[in-house]
Amino acid sequence: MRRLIPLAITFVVGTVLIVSVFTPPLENIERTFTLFFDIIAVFAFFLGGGNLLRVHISKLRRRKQDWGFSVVTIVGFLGMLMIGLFKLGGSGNIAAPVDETGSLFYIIFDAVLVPLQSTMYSLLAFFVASASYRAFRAKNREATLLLIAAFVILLGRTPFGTMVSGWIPEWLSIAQIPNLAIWIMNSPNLAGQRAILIGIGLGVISMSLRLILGIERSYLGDDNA
Amino acid sequence: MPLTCPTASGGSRSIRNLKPLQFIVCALLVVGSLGQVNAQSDSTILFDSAMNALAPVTSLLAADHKYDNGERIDLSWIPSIDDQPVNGKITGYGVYRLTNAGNPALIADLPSGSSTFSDDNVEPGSDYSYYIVARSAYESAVSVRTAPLSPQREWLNLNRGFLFLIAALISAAVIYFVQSAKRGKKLFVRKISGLEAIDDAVGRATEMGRPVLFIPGIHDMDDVQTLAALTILGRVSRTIADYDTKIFMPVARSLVMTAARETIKASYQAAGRPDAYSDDMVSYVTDEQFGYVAAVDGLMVREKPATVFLLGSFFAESLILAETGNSVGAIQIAGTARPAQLPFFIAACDFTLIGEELFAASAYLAGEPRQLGSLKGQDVGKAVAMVVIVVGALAATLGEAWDISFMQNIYHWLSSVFSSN
Amino acid sequence: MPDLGIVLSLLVIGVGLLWLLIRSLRGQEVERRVIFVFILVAVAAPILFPVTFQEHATPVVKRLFDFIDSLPAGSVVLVSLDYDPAMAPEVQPMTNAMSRHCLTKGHKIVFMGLWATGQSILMSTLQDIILPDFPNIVEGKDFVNVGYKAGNEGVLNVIVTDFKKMFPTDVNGTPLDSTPIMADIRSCRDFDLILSIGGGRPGAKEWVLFVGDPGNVPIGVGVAAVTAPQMYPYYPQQLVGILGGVKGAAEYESELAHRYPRFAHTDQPGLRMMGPQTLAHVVIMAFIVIGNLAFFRGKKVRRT
Amino acid sequence: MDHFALWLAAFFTLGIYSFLYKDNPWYKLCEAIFVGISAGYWVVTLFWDNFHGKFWVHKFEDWWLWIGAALGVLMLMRLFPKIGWISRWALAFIVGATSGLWMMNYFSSNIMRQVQDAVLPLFGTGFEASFGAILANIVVAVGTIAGLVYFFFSKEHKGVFGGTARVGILFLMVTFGASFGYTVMGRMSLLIGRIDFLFSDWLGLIR
Repeated sequence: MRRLIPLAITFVVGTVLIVSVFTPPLENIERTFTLFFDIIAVFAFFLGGGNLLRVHISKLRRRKQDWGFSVVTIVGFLGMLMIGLFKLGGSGNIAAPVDETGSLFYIIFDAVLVPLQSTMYSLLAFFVASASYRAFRAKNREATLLLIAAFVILLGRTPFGTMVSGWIPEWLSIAQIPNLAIWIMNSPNLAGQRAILIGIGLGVISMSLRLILGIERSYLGDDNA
Repeated sequence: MPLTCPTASGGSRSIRNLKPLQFIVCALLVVGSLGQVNAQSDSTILFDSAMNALAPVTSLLAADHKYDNGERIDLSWIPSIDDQPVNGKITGYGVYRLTNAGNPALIADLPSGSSTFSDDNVEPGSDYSYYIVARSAYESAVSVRTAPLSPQREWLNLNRGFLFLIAALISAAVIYFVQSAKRGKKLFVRKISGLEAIDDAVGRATEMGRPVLFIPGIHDMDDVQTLAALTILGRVSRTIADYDTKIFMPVARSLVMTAARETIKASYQAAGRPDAYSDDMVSYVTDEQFGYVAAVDGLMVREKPATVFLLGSFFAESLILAETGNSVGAIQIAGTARPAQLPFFIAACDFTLIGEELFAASAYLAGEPRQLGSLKGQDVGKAVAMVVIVVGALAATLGEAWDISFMQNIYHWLSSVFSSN
Repeated sequence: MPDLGIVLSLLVIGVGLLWLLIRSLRGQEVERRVIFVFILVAVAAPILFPVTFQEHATPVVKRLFDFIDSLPAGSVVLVSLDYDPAMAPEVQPMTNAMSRHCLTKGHKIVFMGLWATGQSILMSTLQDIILPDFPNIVEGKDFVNVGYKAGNEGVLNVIVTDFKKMFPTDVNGTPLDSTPIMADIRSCRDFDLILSIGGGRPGAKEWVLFVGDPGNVPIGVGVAAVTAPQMYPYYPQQLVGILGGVKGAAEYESELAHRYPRFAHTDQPGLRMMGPQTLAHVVIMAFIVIGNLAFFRGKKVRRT
Repeated sequence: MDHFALWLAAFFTLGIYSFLYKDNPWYKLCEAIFVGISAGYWVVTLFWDNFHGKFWVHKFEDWWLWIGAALGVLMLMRLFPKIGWISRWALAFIVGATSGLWMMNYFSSNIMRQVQDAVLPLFGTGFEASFGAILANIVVAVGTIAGLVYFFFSKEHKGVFGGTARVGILFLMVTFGASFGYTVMGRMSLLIGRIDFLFSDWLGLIR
């Protein structure tokens, strides 16, 4: 029973959603189920947030290495929670959206989260460089093509692309680096993307069917027995 | 939709592109064609418009919106001929509705130039009748009323017939091969090197006495890629349980945390070591994309995992995570169905599951006939897609280049079949 | 002084790369942190000591430039700023350059935005760019700012047939019907050109699908580099032109400065950012070359 | 206040960048603040948007929303080990909904749409296409087919089939190389933005 009911739920819910695509009276069920999901996610947050607190409090209790930082996390989490749930330090209007401009919640978001987000994001610039240094080596045929394509595009995005290939005559303008870069983006790149997208579509269909039909049930605690 | 004018060649062209003389001819043609459509009611008013009175809209049609839940009626009409882009008199149109032959009510104000309207505030079982009032600055002109109409609820959306047929075909292929594999038919599945490497990668972590790190992407359970990651987690954690390796799994969503715990616990039970499982293997960090990345980067540097799995839905963080993992010397197996992030995984990881391979992975790892059968079903879908592309492109090329109508028909038919979605 | 600075930084980078090359050829791998330092210097130096490179407008940019240039004076252009402060460094230069171009040609501009987080940008664009450069233009007559409306694609769906239904007044509360620019504008179809600048959703793609195609209005877009490849399929049928990333902005700026010398000395953030951008690209390409030389060298050594 | 925010932003920016050298207490502090505050931010946002906005406000007129809430409560049963297994019902609902929903979505956008786009006249109508366009069309068609062949699972990559699959992987490699090269530029602008902030807004070195 413990296994049968979840499998039945998955089967029924999945089938209804597939059928709804072809049945106008069921069209809105997709929206309803998405709403359910959003509501379940809020409840799940008790588990997630609770886990976050538990992990850091136990670090603090046992005075594990770096427990001081756990205090910072706990204070930050609970502080933000209080400010947001009780709408502290805003216009005092309880009906106003929690993130209205000028509210304490918004100010903290702006002063703390925005710089942290954009800096973390900008780390990519460094990692893009280190990855290309390591990965773009002509080890074999595949790697060589990867390298050449990346190099042409890189060159095409700088003024040097025009400089290096400016001598190529007009009738062979396709070979000028900036044009070549655009051609690669629009032709072989498009072909590769399309093959990947079609493959993904088929992969999703097959996996969804396995889940809905209960062939794949590893997530339910059944090792395909 | 721009106002169009029938032309001698049978096509129609936008009224804006017409020269004055053409315009007069066009206007006459419109009048003529209207006369044919709606001769009894409108002809007098129409010809009056050549003098001074404001012309109403003509050919007003109300039709049930096809293949819906009976919630919509579509109206279409030919705008008043006083509705011109240059020096037009019309300022706008009012749409009036009578419900069950009651009093008329204004339901919409439309700008000049409009020629269609969808009323989606109707319900099956009631009758609706419409008329339209064309307004100028000084006067207004009322159109004829449409006959009472009740919107229909359809149970099947036939517009999506081909979508249904093709989906059914592919699904049937998957189910057929699952069944035939179940009956013992042997199936060949090619090697997927990223998946072959999993055992070694976990073994390596065991030997080195270092943990395995599993990242299931940053999306919630409402993304299929997260589901794929969890099905793979089911297989990987089984190996981990057998080898008695340590796994840790920071996640960005509470629901994923719950599901992952369930999955790992089940694997440990199946391996006969339920006591070795602990909820601490999976922990929630934060929903915030880069906050999560900051924490995982820190964890990687401090815990130095021997093996890192990056499977699921990734965005900009893909490369940040993969490069940090690389810097601590971990073997990395990555996979995502987000084409924009694949290049970064290819560049920075040891093995990458490209798109479809991510979804096929758990079936492949299970090695069980029924699961492998579904992979073969998927290949049927690929074959269908390839045949359609080849046949379609050939037909299109021959048809359009040499003007062969038979080929053109095939091309247009295929196009229409695949646009039904 | 700036010249000396940039020469010095280039020298540092050049000598550093040479040192790396020699090391690599001897078979020593380069540490990640060294690469990080190079990137930092390559980006920071040209910001401190600005360098600009010559830019030539590529056809996708040139076509948009020429289109704006050939519109008769008095044409009405809708400029939609669909981005937030985080994305602004990349696309704000496009807004500046194209707005300047339009106003110089005597076109009228209607500014709007689809992003809640971009409202402050609309204001600052007007305060910092329009007013200082064009002291003689009059609000309501030469430009109007209708602000932001919530609803994403929904907004577009409405304004394609009725602009004033969504935007009855400008940001100051002045009814649009009373402004000379908007008197004759009923819907998006009445604009002579629509420019959408942004890089996320809703943005350029939605403008094409919800306004450009159904309304048959010419549309030009300026988008972040990451989004640009997705826009190419719409060019040239559905789009007049595309400015992609900082490079697109830089090309437009240089074309503008070339045709209208009065702009040669205004701030050109696109061209300014091309310096660090280009240098970083060159450094990355140099790393790729060095990596490969070292790799082949290593292979040869192993073989002999 | 503005001044404080400026210094705070600079403090965070440099703290995160310090990680590039190595892990250190400054980074750990930034990380702890980031995790704590952002997790709080998300609980609050989820609470107001999803719980309050989508459930609480409509709790009387839309009775079926209570089903969602009930499933949410089932999820919480995990907290009680004895009846923890009930939470699987909610999980099963989510798995079913996600697979059902996305199966058809992916089918129409990834398969139908892409196949439709791939079917086109290679030479244009009446040979009107330019040489470059024809070449591009052929390359796209061949590349798509070869790429699909690479993904075949149930056939060994041998002979002609294997050759085509190898061509397919070459196309994929060009795709990945090109996308990588293209994004480098956008990534650099982010760093330029941060450094610009440090130099001009914070230190005031430029203008």
